[in-house]
Amino acid sequence: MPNVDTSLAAEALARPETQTQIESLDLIAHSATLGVGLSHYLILSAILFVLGMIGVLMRRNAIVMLMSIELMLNAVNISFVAFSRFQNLIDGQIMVFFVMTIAAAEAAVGLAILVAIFKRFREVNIRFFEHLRG
Amino acid sequence: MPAALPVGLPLGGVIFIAIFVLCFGAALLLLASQLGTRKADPVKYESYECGIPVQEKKDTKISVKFYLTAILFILFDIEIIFMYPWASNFQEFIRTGQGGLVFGSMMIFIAVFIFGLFWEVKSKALEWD
Amino acid sequence: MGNDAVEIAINTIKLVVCFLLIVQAVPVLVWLERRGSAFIQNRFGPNRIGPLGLMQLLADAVKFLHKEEFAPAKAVKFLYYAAPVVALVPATLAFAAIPLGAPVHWDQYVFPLQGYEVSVGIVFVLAVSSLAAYAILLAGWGSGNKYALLGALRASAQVISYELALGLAIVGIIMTYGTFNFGEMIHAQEGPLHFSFMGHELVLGFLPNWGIFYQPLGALIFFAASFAESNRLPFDLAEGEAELVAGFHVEYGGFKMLLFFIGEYGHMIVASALMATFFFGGYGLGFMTLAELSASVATVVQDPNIVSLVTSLITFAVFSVKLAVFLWIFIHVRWTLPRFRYDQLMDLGWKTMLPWALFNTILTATLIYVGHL
Amino acid sequence: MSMDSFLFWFLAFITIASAVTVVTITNPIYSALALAMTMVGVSAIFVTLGAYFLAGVQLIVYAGAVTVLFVMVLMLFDLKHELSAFSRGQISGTIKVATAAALAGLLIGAIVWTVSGFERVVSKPAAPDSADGMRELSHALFTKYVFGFEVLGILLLIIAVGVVALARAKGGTHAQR
Repeated sequence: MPNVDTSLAAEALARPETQTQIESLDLIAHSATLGVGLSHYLILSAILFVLGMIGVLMRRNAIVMLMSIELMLNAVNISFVAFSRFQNLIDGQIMVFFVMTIAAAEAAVGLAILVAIFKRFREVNIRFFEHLRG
Repeated sequence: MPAALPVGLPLGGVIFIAIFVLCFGAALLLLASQLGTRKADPVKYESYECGIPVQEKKDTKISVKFYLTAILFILFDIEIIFMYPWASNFQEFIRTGQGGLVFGSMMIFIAVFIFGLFWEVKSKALEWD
Repeated sequence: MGNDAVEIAINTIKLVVCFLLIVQAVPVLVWLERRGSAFIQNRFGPNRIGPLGLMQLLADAVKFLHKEEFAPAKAVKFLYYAAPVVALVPATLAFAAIPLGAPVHWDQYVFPLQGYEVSVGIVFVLAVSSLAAYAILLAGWGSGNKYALLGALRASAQVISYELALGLAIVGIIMTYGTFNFGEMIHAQEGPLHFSFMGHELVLGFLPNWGIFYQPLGALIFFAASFAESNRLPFDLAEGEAELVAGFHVEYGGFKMLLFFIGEYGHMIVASALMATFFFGGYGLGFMTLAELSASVATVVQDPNIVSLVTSLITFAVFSVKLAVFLWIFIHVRWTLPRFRYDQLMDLGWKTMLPWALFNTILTATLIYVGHL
Repeated sequence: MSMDSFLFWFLAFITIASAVTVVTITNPIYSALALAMTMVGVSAIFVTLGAYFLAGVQLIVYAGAVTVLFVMVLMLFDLKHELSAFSRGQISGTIKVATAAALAGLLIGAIVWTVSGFERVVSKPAAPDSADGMRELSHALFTKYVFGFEVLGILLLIIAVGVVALARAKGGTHAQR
């Protein structure tokens, strides 16, 4: 994928069946050398994100919910890196760096709060947190 | 086959050796379990205890320091990782004339780091007694 | 992994050989450790089986294989059995990334004398070794024993604490060489000591151009932290053989225990190899650069393939000697120093080594910055 | 199928399978271990994208630190299998899963519709010579994003202070109520 070899693309174009199917030279270059393009990474990222979302919505253990949030952040990171790679911009990677930092900080604070609650009430099920009003 | 993947990290090799090692270990364990003799004995399957009957309290108290250490590790680890790209390119920065800016920004960062460490020490978060 | 069948095959074999190097080094190290400790403590050590007791290891391995394999009733079976197997992975992956000798040029192929060449080698090794905590935690949890759990928590808290000092001690050396790549780092350490400072070119011909002369403090912190990372005395708080009943692997015996041993000695080997690579020129000969070495080999044999092969074998021998020296230091320290107390251990990691490593970073940065003016 | 696309599919399978495990398994310890596996998979995917340094950071920060913290906390809590791991209510659960599935469908549909056209616009991804990638990353981080970098340093400081304040209370994890 990095050094997109135009000769490969030309080779693919020379074959009659590909000529009709794919019109863009760059697309062929992608599929000829890697077979995996930006959209594959984005779909992977979308699936991971939705899995994380299901985890947050469905699970009742607050720690597992935090883990699911980490999953969602990771999904976003994948798409950042994929865009940074295919757009040839480094900014995406910087953003991933920042997201990782924030995510780690968020996990640290979340777990600190959960440990504090667990020490007091011995419970991490979010149904229970309703009783923590006022 | 064109070498399509960037060659900086041969992922195939890494995955291969990881799986190979896992299989190797598992195979050895399997072999050992086949070769070893077997004798059932109820005492053998008890948990280890220092010569007295096993007691398990439901809630063993574990010092919260362990997890506090882990959290502080995460935070400081990230700060250290921020230094890596800086360190690997510091001489390059100086050569291109941005050395002062980069040096200054990292010194501010390290000052914040030191302040944090100082605060943790002062607040006795790192005391083990 | 390679462009054609030959290359792929050889690279695969290299990977397996890297792993086997670790595995075969363990019995030798165990023998060395037992004989060495006996020597230090004025005892005999294993001396019955084979010459100098060297066959003891084979006998031990056979005995381990014939031990009964069982898990305690309270253990979580899957995690209990997974932990020793997982313990093998980080050390192997890290060791395979460290160059053991100069690359071999054979016809059109280039075979680096390492499992795989990673462009960001240091980050890779750090990343892979940070996974070592999992084997400990799995063992502690999977055993279903409170001592094992406590031991695992102690061990993992210790390992992650010293990872900070370890990671920070490397920053100085990365700054000095401006690279994450082991190959470039070793290349930069060739020849006699020479550097430029504030526009002056300085050459100290009587010293090799090794990292230790640029980063003495970093080397000290790195080496001390790697003792703690590999859970060796004086930092073996995780195990505390006498009073803590072996910590996280209290419930392990037989071959599972041996796998933990391989993992632990693997960490020791990786730490020694890193020490040699960062601070002692890696596979380089010190004063002689690689080009000079292969030139002098070329005066004996003509075939360029053979020249390359002989050169890398020589460099491999040099690296092995350096590795052996550090492994011996590991063993010697174990039988010389008493153990720390847990609070002393944590204090040393957080309040002594971390600030000194920070100081080293600032000092190095300042010197490089001032030196370039 | 070439080696590289095989690697991608293999890694994608590992990542998604372990992510499903995180969400579905009832024992939180296994959940955390599966999360660690997901992190390793994501890091390997970063490698296929040529972001070696980020892959390393992903392993060090996520797999080596954050997930270890999760596992440690779960061990401290000593939570066994949960009786009510999932939220109650057949109808609300169905709605939640259906919403998530609809979102997944929307996202994937949007990606397929827009990116396949977009991909043609992208002329060619640059060869990420790792050293150059590293230099570029470092350059951007310490010039263009230097303010964000400093702010993150201060954020980490604040978090460290806050966490210590939260965990100040004496006693172990099972202190008296």
